[in-house]
Amino acid sequence: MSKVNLNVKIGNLTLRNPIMLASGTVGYGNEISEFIDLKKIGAIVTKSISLKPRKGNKPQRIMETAAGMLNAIGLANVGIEKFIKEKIPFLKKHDVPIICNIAASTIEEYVECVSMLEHEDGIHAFEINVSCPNVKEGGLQFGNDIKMVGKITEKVRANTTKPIIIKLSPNVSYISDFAQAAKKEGADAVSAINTLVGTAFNIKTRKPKLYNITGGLSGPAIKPIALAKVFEIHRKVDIPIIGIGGIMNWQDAVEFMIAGSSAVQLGTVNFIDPTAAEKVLKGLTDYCNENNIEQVSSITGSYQLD
Amino acid sequence: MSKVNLNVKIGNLTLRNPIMLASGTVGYGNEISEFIDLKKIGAIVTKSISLKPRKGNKPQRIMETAAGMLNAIGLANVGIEKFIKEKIPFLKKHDVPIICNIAASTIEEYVECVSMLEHEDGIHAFEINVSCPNVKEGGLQFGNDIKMVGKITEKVRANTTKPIIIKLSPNVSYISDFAQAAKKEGADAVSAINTLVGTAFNIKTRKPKLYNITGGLSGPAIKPIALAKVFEIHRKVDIPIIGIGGIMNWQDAVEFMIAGSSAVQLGTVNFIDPTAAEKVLKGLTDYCNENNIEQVSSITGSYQLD
Amino acid sequence: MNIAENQIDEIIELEYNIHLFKVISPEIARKINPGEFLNIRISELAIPLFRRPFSVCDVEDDCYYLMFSTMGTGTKLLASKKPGDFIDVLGPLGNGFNIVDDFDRAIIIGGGLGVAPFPYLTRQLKGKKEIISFIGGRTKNDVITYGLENISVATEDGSLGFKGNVIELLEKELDKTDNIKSKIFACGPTSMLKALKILAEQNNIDCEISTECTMACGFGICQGCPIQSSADEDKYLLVCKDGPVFNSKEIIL
Amino acid sequence: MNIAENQIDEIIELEYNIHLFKVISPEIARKINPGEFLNIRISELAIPLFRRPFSVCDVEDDCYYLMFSTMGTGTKLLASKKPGDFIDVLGPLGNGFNIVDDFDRAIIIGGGLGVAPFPYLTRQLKGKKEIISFIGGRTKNDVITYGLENISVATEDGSLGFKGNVIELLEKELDKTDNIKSKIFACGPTSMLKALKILAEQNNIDCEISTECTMACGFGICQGCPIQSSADEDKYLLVCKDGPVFNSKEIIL
Ligand SMILES: Cc1cc2nc3c(=O)[nH]c(=O)nc-3n(C[C@H](O)[C@H](O)[C@H](O)COP(=O)(O)OP(=O)(O)OC[C@H]3O[C@@H](n4cnc5c(N)ncnc54)[C@H](O)[C@@H]3O)c2cc1C
Ligand SMILES: Cc1cc2nc3c(=O)[nH]c(=O)nc-3n(C[C@H](O)[C@H](O)[C@H](O)COP(=O)(O)OP(=O)(O)OC[C@H]3O[C@@H](n4cnc5c(N)ncnc54)[C@H](O)[C@@H]3O)c2cc1C
Ligand SMILES: Cc1cc2nc3c(=O)[nH]c(=O)nc-3n(C[C@H](O)[C@H](O)[C@H](O)COP(=O)(O)O)c2cc1C
Ligand SMILES: Cc1cc2nc3c(=O)[nH]c(=O)nc-3n(C[C@H](O)[C@H](O)[C@H](O)COP(=O)(O)O)c2cc1C
Ligand code: FES
Ligand code: FES
Repeated sequence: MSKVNLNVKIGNLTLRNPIMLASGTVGYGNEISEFIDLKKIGAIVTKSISLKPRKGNKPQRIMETAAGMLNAIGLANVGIEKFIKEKIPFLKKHDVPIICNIAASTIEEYVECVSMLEHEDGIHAFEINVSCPNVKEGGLQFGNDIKMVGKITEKVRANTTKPIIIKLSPNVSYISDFAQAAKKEGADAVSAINTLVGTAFNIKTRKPKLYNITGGLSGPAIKPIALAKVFEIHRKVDIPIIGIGGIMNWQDAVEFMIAGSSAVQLGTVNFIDPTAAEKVLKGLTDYCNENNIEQVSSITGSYQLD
Repeated sequence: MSKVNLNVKIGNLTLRNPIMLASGTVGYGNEISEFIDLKKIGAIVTKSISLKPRKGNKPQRIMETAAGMLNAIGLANVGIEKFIKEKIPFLKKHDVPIICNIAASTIEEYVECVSMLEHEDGIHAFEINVSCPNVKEGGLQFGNDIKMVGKITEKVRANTTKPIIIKLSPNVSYISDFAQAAKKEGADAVSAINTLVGTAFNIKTRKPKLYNITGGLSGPAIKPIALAKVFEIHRKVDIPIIGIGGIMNWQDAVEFMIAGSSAVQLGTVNFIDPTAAEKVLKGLTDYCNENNIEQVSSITGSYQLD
Repeated sequence: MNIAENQIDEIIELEYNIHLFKVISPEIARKINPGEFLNIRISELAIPLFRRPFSVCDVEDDCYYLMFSTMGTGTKLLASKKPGDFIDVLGPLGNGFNIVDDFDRAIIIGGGLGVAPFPYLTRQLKGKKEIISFIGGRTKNDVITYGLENISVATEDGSLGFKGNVIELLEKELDKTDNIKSKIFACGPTSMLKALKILAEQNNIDCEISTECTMACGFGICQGCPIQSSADEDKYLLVCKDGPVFNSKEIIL
Repeated sequence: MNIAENQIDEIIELEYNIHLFKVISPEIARKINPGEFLNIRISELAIPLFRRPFSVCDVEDDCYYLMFSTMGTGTKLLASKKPGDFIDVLGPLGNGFNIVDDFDRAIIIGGGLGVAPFPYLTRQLKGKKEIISFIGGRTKNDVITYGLENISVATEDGSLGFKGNVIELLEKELDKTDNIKSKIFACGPTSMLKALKILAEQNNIDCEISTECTMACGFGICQGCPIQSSADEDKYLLVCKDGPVFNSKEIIL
């Protein structure tokens, strides 16, 4: 059986394989490292880091929906200083590329965060979260405003030489327009998708089930939507795409690559099966071997529309 | 036990109860009338009618997803003439208010359809479908263009005295802006939501699973998203809302009403359980009785945000 | 058509992981005809969301039989049911085989699990018409002969009977046929039905085929199961309502 | 913590629809402490999506016990399992009760199914400490006394024991207590825990409570289970990782 080349290039970033762990779904890698060997994973994307620590929203923060979940964590995180001091050293030990996801409520804050991390050699790339649906400032105000997405990209680009990935909101009419804006301003790649805005009410109390009222929908329920967004970007914009949304197994990962993803991220599945990433990687490798695929990257965008 | 008043007013339209059957999920009422007593239902919304008959898309037209389905029927319908001649007489026999859903690829076509039906006394209202994701012309080009939605509403309004309901696309950043545009041009109500754009690929053949490539996602998977859209419109725009999306049982119907819906439509559930509408109506009535709710309409928008 | 909870009376395990459910329902047993089907809701939860269609395999007194193997989520869950459990059944649905026609010999053709409707058809024809059955599969493990009569077998790998596909076998046998008025009843993979349609029409034999496709509703309201009409280019027929059994001349495969 | 398929050895049905599963796992039986929990994936399908958390109810040799009643989708599916079936178990998780402290009397307080962790705690304390158990429920059908010792009962409708809630009962009994150094171990509805927290702190009794909330991961990666720290206004603790057992002074309910 021939050896598959699992490397993927995402702009200037080369990863040993296309399986990444999504922001906010593995914290800073600590707990999940008891279940999987981080050395084998393509990259780990940190929980969104903001300049100052954030306590996050009050409970109820999460709930289950049909084949999905709503979350309104509210970007709870330790803040950038503690991240540098405490979290990076741990991750460096594990020999896994770290992509630092950054959230902010002003352009200046994004820039400041990036600048503070620019010389941290443990950080391989930035994923700029312009699309968190669960915070009052920044979040969707940014993610749904194409000019703002362009401007954030431009300013971040001006302040780092590391690869930049813009994480796009799916809560828009044409996500490819946003990918185009990101590309134009120098982004190396886009991640698609973040969660979709959703809500739920308790019919006894008539109160929202989440303290934040609305939350972000993730999990298998959103997979068809995420695939359509990835496909739309792939058809319209020439930029590497990291596919995210409802991936539960290797078949889903392959489907996202066929639809146009250069790499994929696993999110919600980590909560259900923290060993999923290794299983997906094995399944993908076997798929390549069985189908005589020498370069995993050749699957990207290989859809057949006749 | 007190008798609940189930009547709801949707602009100029009064319905005996808020449970309606959604467009495209019960054809023209024929088959479903073998399972439920149409006399008991609030209203039936016809499959989208277009000026000329449409054959619809080639198969594969439907597929199952996690707690949802993708469809790309492509507005297969008998065309307006045959609808008038063959379908209206049947529905009139059943004593159920008919809301005629209209799809078109030009503004003129909408106007022509409405004019042809204006004097059909069997038709109680029009639902204007500006949001079908599965056709090349019209569909999302309209539904995602706020000016177009305004213009269509304006022209239709000028040509009918019957109530007009605009069926909105969820594939937009802020659905309330579209509701506002519809209201401004004289719509009596909005329906939310139509299906979300989704897709799926066969990982063996790498072909799309649907002939149309993308389809519309419906069913329980989309319920949280639909609820958030209804809630957004209710908070921002003063217009009656007909809630749609993933309703499977009476609890879901109540949740949609709490979130801001004056009435609801059942879609995908009709395929799984064609008796669902009667069950939902019974459950809703019992809920009112048990909670001493005298007017079902008082549930609308009764969320408690403290 | 009707919706009801039907109780499973008995489960019979055939060779090669084929399950046979004997289900109690005097209503369905009385009404259903060979080639018609039932649409079964396998779980109360939203996965699997759609009902799953199954042919009536046979009828005996107040019971009907279902025959299936595990393909995916739905059939796996169904296979975990026990005697005494209830299943949520919608039916009878669709149009079955037309056996009141004027013919003297029934040629039954089944590929793989496509044999499912034929035990019941065989029961109804037995003693009235001559029956010949041609059963095909990839290997001998795909050949199901339960409830059939006068069987010739074809396997693609030659592990049982004729080596080749079942239509090639039929063609070989057809050359020898006499003047007895025959009618073909077939069910199986679309590739098989396509080849058969050509053969039947070339030889001018009346041919009814049972088609398959993904279904949501099973009774004509979702428009999810179109099949091209050969009479009218602008028209799709619905597999669930106009079929699943069609005369081969009615449709384009 | 670890993920494994554990086999159900035996199922015991207690009164009032309480199920007791005896599950084989030498690893978990060896490692787990009273108050710790297991997060169980009940179906391979995406409904229910989340694992469901259950306290370890007891441990015997190579087996542990789970105690539950059917609340919704997950517990209903779990209740349909049979001896011999496997369940997908993640654990042991969380921090349990601290019993190495200096105390002589354990006051155990359980409301409804909140008694679940206490058979195991009782087993570990028996013979070493004095044990008094106060068990409450809405009616007598909610009172579960399995595996407990020295029990006083309170029901809100008075159908068994003291009429009132279990904290009122405790308060009444506390007045009578002597100078024996006591520690409270409690689990039950949040309203009960709130009242208890006040009572314990007023009476200066050390008090550990096991809290409950919706969980996705159960091991600290989703941040879905925050509970307010009383030491630091800007800090949430995580029920799954820092708890589920907390000293009542650590948290604000
Ligand atoms: C009118 C009609 C009558 C039928 N009668 C029978 C019957 O009597 N016995 C029986 O076993 N089946 C019958 N089928 C097929 C049966 O409905 C499917 O096997 C079933 O829906 C599969 O459900 P699942 O959830 O197990 O598989 P899914 O999870 O839906 O699919 C799993 C995999 O199997 C493939 N698959 C699904 N259905 C088929 C199929 N029909 N043929 C080949 N591959 C398939 C899918 O593409 C997928 O790869 C009939 C179908 C129709 C339309
Ligand atoms: C650390 C921890 C330990 C636990 N130990 C046990 C145990 O040993 N035995 C046991 O039976 N349960 C225990 N639980 C609770 C158990 O996890 C829930 O009962 C279970 O998740 C319900 O799942 P479901 O799918 O059946 O219900 P769902 O479908 O999730 O919920 C159905 C209904 O029940 C309500 N509900 C859900 N959970 C609870 C609850 N805990 N209390 C009151 N109402 C609820 C929901 O609001 C909903 O209305 C524990 C929970 C935690 C956090
Ligand atoms: C609990 C939770 C927390 C999340 N936090 C973040 C976050 O901090 N930053 C971010 O960019 N995305 C965050 N996400 C979004 C995920 O990274 C991912 O885009 C989304 O969940 C869709 O993927 P999935 O369906 O595989 O979960 C979070 C998702 C969940 C479920
Ligand atoms: C098979 C199918 C066909 C549909 N056809 C139409 C249509 O012709 N016109 C329309 O406005 N909506 C159509 N819809 C959308 C539904 O009316 C409804 O808005 C959507 O399915 C969401 O509701 P649900 O989740 O309850 O199905 C269709 C939906 C399905 C599933
Ligand atoms: S399956 Fe719904 S119309 Fe045929
Ligand atoms: S349940 Fe995930 S962090 Fe506690």
